[in-house]
Amino acid sequence: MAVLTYREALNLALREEMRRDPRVFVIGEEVGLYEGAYKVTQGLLKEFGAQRVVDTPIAESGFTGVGIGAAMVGLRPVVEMMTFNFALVAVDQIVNTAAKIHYMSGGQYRVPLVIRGPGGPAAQLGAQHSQSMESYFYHVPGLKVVRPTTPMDAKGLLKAAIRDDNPVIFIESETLYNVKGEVPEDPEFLIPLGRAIVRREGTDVTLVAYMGMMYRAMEVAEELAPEGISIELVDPRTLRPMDAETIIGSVRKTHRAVVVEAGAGFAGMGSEIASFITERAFDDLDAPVERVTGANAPMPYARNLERLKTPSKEKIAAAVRRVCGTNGG
Amino acid sequence: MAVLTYREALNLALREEMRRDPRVFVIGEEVGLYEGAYKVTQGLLKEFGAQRVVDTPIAESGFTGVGIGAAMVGLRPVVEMMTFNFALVAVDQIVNTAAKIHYMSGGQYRVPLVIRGPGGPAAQLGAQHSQSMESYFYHVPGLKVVRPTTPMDAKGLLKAAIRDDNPVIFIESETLYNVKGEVPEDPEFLIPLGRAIVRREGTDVTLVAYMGMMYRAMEVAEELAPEGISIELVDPRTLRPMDAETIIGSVRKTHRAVVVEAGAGFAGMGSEIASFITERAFDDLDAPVERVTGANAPMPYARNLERLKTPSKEKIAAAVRRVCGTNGG
Amino acid sequence: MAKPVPRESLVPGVDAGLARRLLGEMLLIRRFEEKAAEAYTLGKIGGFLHLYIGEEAVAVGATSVLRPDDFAISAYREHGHCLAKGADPRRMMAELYGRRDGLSKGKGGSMHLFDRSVNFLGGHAIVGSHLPVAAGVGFAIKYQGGDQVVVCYFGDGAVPQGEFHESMNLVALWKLPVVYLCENNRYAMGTSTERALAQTEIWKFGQTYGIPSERVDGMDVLAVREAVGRAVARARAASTPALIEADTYRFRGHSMRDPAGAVYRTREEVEREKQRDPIVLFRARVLAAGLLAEDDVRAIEKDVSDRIDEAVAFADASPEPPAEWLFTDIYTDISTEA
Amino acid sequence: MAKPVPRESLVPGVDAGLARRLLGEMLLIRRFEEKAAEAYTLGKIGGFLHLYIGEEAVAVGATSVLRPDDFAISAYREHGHCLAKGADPRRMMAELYGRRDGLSKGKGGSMHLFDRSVNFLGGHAIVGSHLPVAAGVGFAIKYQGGDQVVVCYFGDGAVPQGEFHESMNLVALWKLPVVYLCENNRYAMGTSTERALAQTEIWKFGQTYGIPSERVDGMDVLAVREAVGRAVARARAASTPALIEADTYRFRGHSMRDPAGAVYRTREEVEREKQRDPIVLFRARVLAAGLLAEDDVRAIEKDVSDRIDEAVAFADASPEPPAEWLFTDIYTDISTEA
Ligand SMILES: Cc1ncc(C[n+]2csc(CCOP(=O)(O)OP(=O)(O)O)c2C)c(N)n1
Ligand SMILES: Cc1ncc(C[n+]2csc(CCOP(=O)(O)OP(=O)(O)O)c2C)c(N)n1
Ligand SMILES: [Mg+2]
Ligand SMILES: [Mg+2]
Repeated sequence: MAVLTYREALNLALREEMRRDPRVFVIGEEVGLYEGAYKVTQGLLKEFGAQRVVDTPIAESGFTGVGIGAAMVGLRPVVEMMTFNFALVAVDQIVNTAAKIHYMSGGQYRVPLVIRGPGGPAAQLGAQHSQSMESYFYHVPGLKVVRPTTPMDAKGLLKAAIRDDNPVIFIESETLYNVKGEVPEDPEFLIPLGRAIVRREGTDVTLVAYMGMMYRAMEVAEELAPEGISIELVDPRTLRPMDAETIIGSVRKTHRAVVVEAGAGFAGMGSEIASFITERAFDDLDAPVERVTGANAPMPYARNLERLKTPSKEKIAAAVRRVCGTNGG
Repeated sequence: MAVLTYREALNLALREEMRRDPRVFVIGEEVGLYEGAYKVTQGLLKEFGAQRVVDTPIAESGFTGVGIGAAMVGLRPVVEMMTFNFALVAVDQIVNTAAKIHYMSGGQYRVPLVIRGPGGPAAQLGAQHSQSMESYFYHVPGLKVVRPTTPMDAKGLLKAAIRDDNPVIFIESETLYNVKGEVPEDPEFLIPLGRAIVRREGTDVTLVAYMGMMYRAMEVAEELAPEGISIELVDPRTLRPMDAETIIGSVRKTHRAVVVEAGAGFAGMGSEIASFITERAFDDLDAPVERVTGANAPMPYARNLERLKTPSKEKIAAAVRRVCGTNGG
Repeated sequence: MAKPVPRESLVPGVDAGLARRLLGEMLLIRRFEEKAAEAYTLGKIGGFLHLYIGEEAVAVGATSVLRPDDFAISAYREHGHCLAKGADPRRMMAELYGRRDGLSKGKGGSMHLFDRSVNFLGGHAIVGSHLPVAAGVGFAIKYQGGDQVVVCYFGDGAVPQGEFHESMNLVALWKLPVVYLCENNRYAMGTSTERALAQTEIWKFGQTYGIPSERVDGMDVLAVREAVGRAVARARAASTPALIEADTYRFRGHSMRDPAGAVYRTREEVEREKQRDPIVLFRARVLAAGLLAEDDVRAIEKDVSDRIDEAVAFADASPEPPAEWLFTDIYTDISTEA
Repeated sequence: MAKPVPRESLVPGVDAGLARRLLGEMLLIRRFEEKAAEAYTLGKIGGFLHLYIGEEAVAVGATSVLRPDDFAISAYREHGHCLAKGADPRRMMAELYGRRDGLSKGKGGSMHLFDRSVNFLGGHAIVGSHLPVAAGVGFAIKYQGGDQVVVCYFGDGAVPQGEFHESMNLVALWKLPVVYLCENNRYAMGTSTERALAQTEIWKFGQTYGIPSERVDGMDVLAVREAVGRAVARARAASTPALIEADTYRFRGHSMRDPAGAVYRTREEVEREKQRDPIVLFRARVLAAGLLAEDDVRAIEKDVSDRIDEAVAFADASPEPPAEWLFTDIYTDISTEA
């Protein structure tokens, strides 16, 4: 194991897969000469050359389409969205073309494509640059959607995504790029898509979270332990396909669940997770599943308002106490 | 009251609002000379002229942006999407511009814009032309999202949408355009956005549905009545803002709920509705809320597969029986 | 950047074999679609059905200069392009019927024909969306060091869409072997090019990007063959993209739901354009040139008609796809609801 | 379709008042941003901060031919455009600080400046997205029978985006009074125009659509004034759109997070371009022409510097927005979480 930043883990995954498979190439804005707006592709141009590390004009729909076409005829493109906010101009390509070619062609064509880049709340970037973007994708049959929380996951899941024969939406986070963690050096280390992970065992309540919210949840778990509340932390890692079994399994044990999500709560990922928990573990539940979500507002620029937009530790802790019945609520 | 088709009701709403307010204009592909791909704008060019009934090239992002700009400086555009499937190429304009201008400008600018057109399952139009499109919009703060089920709603809600000062996504249905129903002739008949309606009173179970699924639910309600199951039908009408109160009120009475949705179920509208019912009426519920949703698959072309994609009456009835405990399930 | 190519009255460089092939393929497309229209009326085909009748010379002329390992991609009016590329009419008709033996197992339908065995990349129904995809195919060819080309058919209606511009820029900037072939039939549904484009000479858009661009008579199968031939040769040799505007016309409505199309164009215009019927013209030319005899033409007609009858019989006999197939082919590795 | 306008060495048609105004406004923008950069370093401004330093002649020259009731709209490098249009530097600085008295109550930030009182329509940070919005403003002007115009500023980086093309086509097709003003500073972040565009002479794109198009020296405030003046006059009189490419350069990095910008351009290039500093050049010209004296210039400098100090003091004194404002201005009629 090496200790790497999340950014370095992604970079290593790209490097290893590009070394292993000449069909893999990287394409997007500023990925080459500039080495990535967030430096995830640092050093790739030097190692692999301009044919495999392709700088593009600002034309997300165009170069996403290029990725799809290239994938249809045998390459394995990794398209970088400088941030996923900009993927909205390419959403038609992703939803109507990438996600549907395999089905519409009756299985004749495959689209082994990864679209990756940061998404989610950033630091004072305002309404257009600081959005939780997964909601545009996880509803769509034909797409896989990954949200890797740790450096280890970043590496293992990105490598699995690149080897996957389906279009994979891989959404990182600006605020996690500098997070450090242990990362296996084995170039065959993969984390299969579609498997959740229990990050912390506990007995009283299952807390489901990913990305920045998982880190916040970890702190809450530590802080509430002295109060005698034992929190089990489950990270779905892949939002589609969703590993409902692992989450349900945890809830059957703890009998309580809180789902945390950075994005706006109305009809977000938390709605789905809360729904399937309730449906499938209704008789095991001692309290209704609670959702703690981002405010239903665009992201404001002002620092104080921005802070209010995303779930705080206090809010998460309050929800945990409520489902545990230790606080009137 | 006149008996009109859903299409005629929409047409009348447009006509009345255009007569009332010279700032209202209609813009989109084939809305003028061709009188609408689905004839919703029939006769408008003749009555209001080419300045107010504007045919566009195929450039959804472009003409949606035109609508936004015009709305910012005082007009009240009604943008037609020939079908909402094509709105995906304009989703950035809708989400990043229309929905956020009011907030980002601190309330200085308003975007009184309606984007309307059919969406949802159509008849053998395949994967790219037959999708439930509301999921791209109802998650977005700043947008209002309407799905009008009946001719009366079509008229009253469209008029309210046009008079609303916010961007409103108004998704009709190809399969409902010929449905007939009573429609008030009063040109001041409006149905406020954000209010659900109880379409049928019942005592045993609340069935939440809209559009084609509401019609299917009505049949199920009739068919199960002889079995002694009394179904209350609630139609949200506006998905954002959602009238949770009316739905919760019904569930508190019936103690059971089934949510029906035509679109793919994973993280769909039904997830949100099931979630808030469970959260807010947990102690009133005698059974977990059931979701009956479209299959998690792209829409297939073949008639038999297409039929399987969308919830059947049998599936809805089975869910109702399950929550009522009249059928082992 | 050549001027419109003048119509020729002779058939230089065409031998009897080629004449037979070009005529046969155009006829195959025409008869296939006439039968499809019938089947639509009988309710055997559902959804939208967009006929290519009148435009056959474009697909046939263009494909005649392609190798089997070259690629083609199109929009939703693609029966002609798919047949010309070599797809089996039986499996195509079965697809239109939504049957198990269709090219896409009945899941795609008329607008989404794909045939991997002949490098036909679909059948795309969001206007403009397949233009960047074609650029990606060109990118892959160059990346892999191949000498194939990809022909991308699209309508005049795609030109005002942003992806047209993005694609032109990318293929020109990166020098990709993509031949963009615009079938300018003067209407996008009911909107004439005059009402949609500030510049109606579509080939001129290519010039700004430095893309070799020209206009060609799309009713003349040999003229199309020559123009596309030039473009394909350049693309194969030097990875040079091209934009070709084929001046053509659809004789039918936009789809079977717009049979007359009389609101946005006059009956006289349609009748006048029908005088340019590419099949009638080409048949007359090869007969006049003595390349084929009346008997040869009859034999071709007979052969085509037999193949189409077979296609219809095949489609009729093919069962519906099994229910489980709703959930297959969503992912390559998961075949239950996910 | 004019040729690039040659640089002039005199100041014909400029009186002392105008010279004072143009110089003062360019200086105001320059000093505003220098202070903003300082505040950013101090952590008083967060997020992205994109400086316009070096490009001031474009905003000032263009705005100098506009009426107050004309409109302007821009991307995220818009401090200059917003100030030139007449916004209060105090409220602008407060917005950058994220404070209650900011133009957008602190909710917008540097990338999303809006000022309705001076018809400044924002502040849009999705590259290319505001070009169609500008077309809509032009549409509304024409619809209402007004004679205003809208100037739409955008970077070279927006040109390869599809919405550039869609917008050019729509304004040309419908003849809308929109002046598209491309600030070609040769880079989109680290990507030079050569690496992004098959056609680097951006003004030429306008020609295909029949839009009067020209290139102008964007470091020469009078040249910009003249070119935009011509375009605005045409737009006002005959609703004619325009595409103007201003040849300019950003002296700083793309944003405060890219301070050097040395990977993608050389130090020599930056130094050479700094010789074209529009403020230095214009000051020298008006002094040489005897329009202003050194004392006048000093007085202008002093006045500007006072106004900026005031702006900073104002921003510093303004409180954070109250917590409830998270939920206001999402909708016009609902001010709780919905
Ligand atoms: C993005 C998008 N907008 C609208 C439509 C609806 N539509 C289908 S075909 C068509 C006309 C296209 O015309 P053209 O490209 O000229 O092709 P033709 O039908 O003439 O072959 C339109 C508007 C669509 N499929 N996709
Ligand atoms: C659609 C989109 N893609 C990418 C970005 C990220 N981005 C922000 S600014 C920029 C460069 C734009 O360059 P240009 O238009 O030339 O403006 P300049 O910064 O030179 O003023 C990029 C790529 C974005 N904001 N929007
Ligand atoms: Mg056409
Ligand atoms: Mg630039």
